[in-house]
Amino acid sequence: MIENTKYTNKYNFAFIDEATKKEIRRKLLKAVAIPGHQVPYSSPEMPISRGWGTGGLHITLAVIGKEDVFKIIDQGSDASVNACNLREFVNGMTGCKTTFDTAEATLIQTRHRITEEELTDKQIIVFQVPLPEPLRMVERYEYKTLQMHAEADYAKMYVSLYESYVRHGAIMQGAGYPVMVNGRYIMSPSPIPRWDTPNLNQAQTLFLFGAGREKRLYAVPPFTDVEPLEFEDVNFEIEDFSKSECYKTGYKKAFLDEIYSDEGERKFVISDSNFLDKKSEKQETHQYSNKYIDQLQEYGL
Amino acid sequence: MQTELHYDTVFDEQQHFRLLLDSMARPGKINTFPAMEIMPPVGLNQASALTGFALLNADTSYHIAGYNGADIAQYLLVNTASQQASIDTAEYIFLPENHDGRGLEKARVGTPVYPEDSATLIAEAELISEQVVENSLGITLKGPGVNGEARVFVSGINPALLEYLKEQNVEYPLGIDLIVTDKQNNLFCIPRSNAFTYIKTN
Amino acid sequence: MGYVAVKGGTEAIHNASELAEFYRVKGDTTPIDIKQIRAQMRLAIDKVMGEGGIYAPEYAAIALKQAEGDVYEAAFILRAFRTTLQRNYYSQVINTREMFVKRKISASFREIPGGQILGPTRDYTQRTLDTAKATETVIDIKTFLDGFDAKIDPEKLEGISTFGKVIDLLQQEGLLAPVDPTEDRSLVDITREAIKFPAPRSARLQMMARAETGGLMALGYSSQRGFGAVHPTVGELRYGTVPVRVKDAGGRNRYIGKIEVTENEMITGSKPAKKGTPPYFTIGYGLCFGHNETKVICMSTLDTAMRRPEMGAPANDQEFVLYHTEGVEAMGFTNHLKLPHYVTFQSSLSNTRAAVERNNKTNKEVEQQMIQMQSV
Amino acid sequence: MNILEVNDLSKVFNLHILNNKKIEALSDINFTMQEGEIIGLTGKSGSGKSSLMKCIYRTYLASSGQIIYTSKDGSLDLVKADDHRVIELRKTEINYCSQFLSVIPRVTAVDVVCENLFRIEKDKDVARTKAKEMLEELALPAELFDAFPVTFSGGEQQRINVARAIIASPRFLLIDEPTASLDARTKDVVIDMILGLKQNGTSVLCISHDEYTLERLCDRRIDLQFGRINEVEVVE
Amino acid sequence: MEEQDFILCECELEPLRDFVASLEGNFEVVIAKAPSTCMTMIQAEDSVEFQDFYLGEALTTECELVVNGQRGYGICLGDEPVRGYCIAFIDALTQLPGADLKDIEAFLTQQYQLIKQAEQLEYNQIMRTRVDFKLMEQE
Amino acid sequence: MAFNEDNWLLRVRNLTKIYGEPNDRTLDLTGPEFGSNICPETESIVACADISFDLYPGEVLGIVGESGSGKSTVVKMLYFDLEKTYGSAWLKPYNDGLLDILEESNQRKRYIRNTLMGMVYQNPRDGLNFGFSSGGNIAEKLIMAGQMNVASIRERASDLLNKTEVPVQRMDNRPGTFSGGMQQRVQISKAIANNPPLLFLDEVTTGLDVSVQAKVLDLIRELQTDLGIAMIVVSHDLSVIRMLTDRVMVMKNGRIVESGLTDQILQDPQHEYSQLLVSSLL
Repeated sequence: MIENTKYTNKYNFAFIDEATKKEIRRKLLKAVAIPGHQVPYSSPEMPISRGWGTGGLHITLAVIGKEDVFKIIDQGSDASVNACNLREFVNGMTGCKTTFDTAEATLIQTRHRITEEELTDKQIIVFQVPLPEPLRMVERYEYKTLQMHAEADYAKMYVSLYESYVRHGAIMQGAGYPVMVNGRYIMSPSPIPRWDTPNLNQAQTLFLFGAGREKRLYAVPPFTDVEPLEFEDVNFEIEDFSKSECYKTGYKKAFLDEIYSDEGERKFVISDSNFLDKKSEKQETHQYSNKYIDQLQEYGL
Repeated sequence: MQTELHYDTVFDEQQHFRLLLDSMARPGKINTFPAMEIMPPVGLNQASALTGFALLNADTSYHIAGYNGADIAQYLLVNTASQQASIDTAEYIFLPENHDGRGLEKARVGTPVYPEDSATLIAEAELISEQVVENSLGITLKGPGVNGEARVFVSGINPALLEYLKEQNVEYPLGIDLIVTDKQNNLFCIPRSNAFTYIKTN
Repeated sequence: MGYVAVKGGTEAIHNASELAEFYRVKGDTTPIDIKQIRAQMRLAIDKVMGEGGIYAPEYAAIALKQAEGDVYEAAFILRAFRTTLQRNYYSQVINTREMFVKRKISASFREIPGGQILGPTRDYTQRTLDTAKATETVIDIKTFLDGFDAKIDPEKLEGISTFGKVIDLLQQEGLLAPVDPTEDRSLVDITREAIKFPAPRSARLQMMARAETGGLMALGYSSQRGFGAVHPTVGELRYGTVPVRVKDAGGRNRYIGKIEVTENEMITGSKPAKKGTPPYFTIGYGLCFGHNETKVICMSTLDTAMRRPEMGAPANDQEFVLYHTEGVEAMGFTNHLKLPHYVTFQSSLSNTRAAVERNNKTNKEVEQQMIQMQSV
Repeated sequence: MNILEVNDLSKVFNLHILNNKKIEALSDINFTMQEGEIIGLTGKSGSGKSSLMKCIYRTYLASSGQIIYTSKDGSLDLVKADDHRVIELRKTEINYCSQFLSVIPRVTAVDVVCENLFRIEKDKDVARTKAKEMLEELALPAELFDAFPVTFSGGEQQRINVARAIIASPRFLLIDEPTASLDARTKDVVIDMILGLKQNGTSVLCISHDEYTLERLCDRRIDLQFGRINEVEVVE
Repeated sequence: MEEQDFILCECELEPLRDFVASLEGNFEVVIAKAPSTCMTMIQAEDSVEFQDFYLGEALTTECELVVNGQRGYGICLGDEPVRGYCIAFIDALTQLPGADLKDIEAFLTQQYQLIKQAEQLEYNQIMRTRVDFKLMEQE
Repeated sequence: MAFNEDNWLLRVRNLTKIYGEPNDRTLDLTGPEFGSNICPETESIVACADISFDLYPGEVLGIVGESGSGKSTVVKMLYFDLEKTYGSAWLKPYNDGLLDILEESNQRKRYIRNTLMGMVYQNPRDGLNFGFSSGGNIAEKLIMAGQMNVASIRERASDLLNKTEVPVQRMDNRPGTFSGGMQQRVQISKAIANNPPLLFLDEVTTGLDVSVQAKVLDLIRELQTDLGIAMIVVSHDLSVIRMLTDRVMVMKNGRIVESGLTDQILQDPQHEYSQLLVSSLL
């Protein structure tokens, strides 16, 4: 007679069963072949709440191998509680090495930021996407937004930018600024700040996006045109930090978090925690360059 | 027909998928599958078999066009549990060396709403190389994933197949994606997003 | 210092879950046995299984214990558990006509084949708080069970039978609407591929079978109250067990056990689709794991409602119904608002500051102009 | 050159809604008209003058016969011509001026007059100036220029109507009672204007009961009786 | 087949385990696939239009044994490794050419009676909740 | 400027819309002679059948008939709001009139309707997006035609609003805050934003106060003379037809019973139904 092994379930490597991993992988290849197009996928349940990075996890777990060095950030920070939780989960389910060091990582999962350091062609970055449909703000029904993408029917989207400009004197879209990918699909870059958006353009790195709750994944291959939506005379602009600097390092050329001290004093600090560490320790870093940041440079920043 | 015993469905699959992903994301980039102790039937090269292992399972279907021998179909069935299907319904279509692409006009190209609902071709070649090789086609690629222009040299691939591919990809985003494999376990990809030209070398 | 990440995140989350565990067990009480939960929290288990989309009563009990009785959380744990297991079998279609019936009622007829069998229901109990439950002992339970068993004379047992269905009678009489040949009858699996709209009925029924009961109730109720005008009658509500059969690796049919399900057929008088067509009855169908009558009643109401998108109420809109009754997703997303959003917020802050500044400037200009005009 | 050649024209109204009652309005109409000629149509009321004019303009569909019109681009039978062709001719060559102004609400007198001219003269101010000059000649009080003709008296409306018909110098003008309800002075102005058109080559078919007008205008007269031509009289 | 599976799935675990344990020693048992859990997708259909749909999955245990060269499969609902093993064992045994099935038949008959007895008692308790309209009207 | 038969703008042949499942006899068993457009055998509804006509540049065609006669169906199919059942249509400025526009892909149809056509619906909500400002609505149409400069978009929008007598200072307000007549003017501005050669008007004055009606009709007349736009005007109101159109088609039970010059149809109608229509309305 065998031993009663009841209640002794072992989890598969990378948690997700192999059939589902394969499905996600097949969809990823298609997503890469059609940049910016949202591919529906099964989106299995994870032991993490829907809306807390399940889509990112699906992709990470479908892609990750034993040799990968994994980094995860939330709002730019390695130490954010949700990032910590997911890091432990991925580590627990794969045994992969984890790191805070952007340069060391081979696979990075992120919520709401791209690292300040430029990623290389040896790295893959996976975005957690809460709302993958950029057209949702102009059309609430999915069957209609699907049709709009199918026909590249994007005038409404531009009208919403026009309306924002007319009402407020500027395009008020904050994070997650919609972009046109490869001249064909309008895509939500996930709620990254506008500061990060230009870094998607003609990058060296493969960008993968997962929206678990909405069951969509999509991709931007390296060296792909990614252009923020704008008009000829009303342009996309990045966040204005011209009057601020990191209170710890005095550095200006990075996305800054605004913080209030216990005394209510307003200060700024570099949002990317690993970059902040490196700057504090005066280590060498290789940042992204793009025309918007370069413009700041001209202001003497 | 026996199941391959030296293939790890968890780790080999993952590693091979990563190579496929890298090649699909960087059209024209040549990757090489590590040598494996698998024994595909005569006619099917290792790299095509491994590509099949990495992507196929019971939820998918495949078609083999122009190979001679039912044992290839059987081999894929036994090792992946994927279902054989006609060319107009299959998600993966395996082609031998020098296949002229005939019949492939029926392959799925997706719909405007779901362009990903389309076939992937896994076509075998004699040799894929970064340098000119004998009797090869020099293929120049342009588009997403390519920094400027990429070029690969392939022998054992039929220009008619490439013509056919162009034809099917005219109405982007509808189209099919191509994975080319060779006898040395090399592979590279031409996704539908890329435009390409080719010339006969020598 | 607000939400700036400190490298204490990892430790804090560990301590937080430890603290949660402390609150579960503090006070030094006896651990609740899984068997006890299964038996005494039967309906909670059924809800967890239904919404978790997995029939596994013991595991549902564990999840419920682990989640301190939070049914949403427990269902969620089961859903995640499901992801780790291969699906190796598809059952043959279960046949509710061979149900071992534990409860069977119809609101449309006084008498039905086999009679109205009330079964285990609290519908007709007075909902007075039974404080005796506070002091219940093992002896009390034994006394009850002995007395209960004694009510049956083992010499005069009625033979077990299965019962005909009310709707079969209506069907034979030709009162039910014929199948709409244009309806999409494909069988899809929404756990294997994302649902696509318009969704075939198979996808809608599957989504609802694992939807959150409260969400289904809210929308089903809205439809009954007049938003979309479905005025249904319960044709037949059943609860009981049905056998499950699969093919084994050798290709033979095998019985593998039985599952409890609740089933409801809801009859709705339909307006004729075309002139000259009789006003057939339409049937809305509901079926779920375990014993959950609210769920199947609302499911069958919404099944009918979603087949009439032209009515235009929320309950008639499949995208609205199916997306918003998906409990695990709804819970996750509503709770994700607790996560830090300071980067996104910073992005809006930058815009809003600039806009307010522009506005102040324009106001100042207008003010200036006013002053100038007045001075003229 | 003949601008118009009417052969064996007849018109029968078939009134389905009055038990298929048939009313014969015209029969055996034959006449020709030279380019630049002015022909007066006379006859008692009900003799078929307006019906004939409307058949030529295609407001009525002739029952049989031919109406050969020689346009700038060649000849065609107005009885059978394609609608599109007729519309084109109406916009470029043929103008019809009925007895009554068909009222257009909320358009000023000047703009009503200009309607046909706007098609040729894209500068609206130039067109309006021309219209005002014409209305001045026709002695329409200047304060009415920018008023809406709906409220005008019969005589005032008549002036608008005539001005409107002739301002764009049509090649072929069909005009019904151009001088009725006008004072003697204005009558002369209108007659002079029509004669002015003739100078420029316009052919005119004109219905009138006014002997003075007929005498001053017409090269020939055609008298109708019970829908048939009674007499063709050449005016010396 | 159906009846045998039914009995083995529904009977008490303890007597089943003891029974199989008592037989095991006489045979060469090779575990081809140790008992493990997986999922069974439950297919259902609506009762009027017979529209197929997926109701949800059920936790399932599967086990594959080779007994004296004869393959046997055990499948049952739940996380039940021992029961899965026992079903597979008996499945193999009952297919083994020339096997003596007397003991098995006796065991199955005995268990069947126990299951049926319990079921019938439950059924009769349930039938006590049937509403009797005839009685009502006589009152 | 000589008349040229090959110079048509829109050519429509056998345009047919049937709801439900027709059979071979459906078309033979419906129409004015049966007084019904419901097929007695299949219950399918013939909304309109065998509609053929040509429209020349600058010409205004009226479609008149009682409600349910199928007149709106015709324009809705041509504007791609409804799928045709049978039939073809060619538009000269699109590919020199060589391609049947009803067979084109959705994407091409969208291009055609945004650059070569305009539509004014009876209900402004069908033609305007009430979530956008009136300027935004016009912007939508301009953007679809590739205009991507906000300053020029706003300039063009104010020109259009000026032309249609909508106060330009209300350009950034949403149409929901406008009167019905003004909403209709905004809709017209939007419809003609890209100077289309062809404009559809579907019962545009129905439901408006008489004085407002007159203003809208004037506006349309002005557009005709100023821009030379060809139009198809659908109306049950003969006075609207008389005022606006050159030609008219009379429809009943889904069929054209008569067509001709507008004054001819109004003064010398040939078909029994046209005579009835004219006599009851004049």
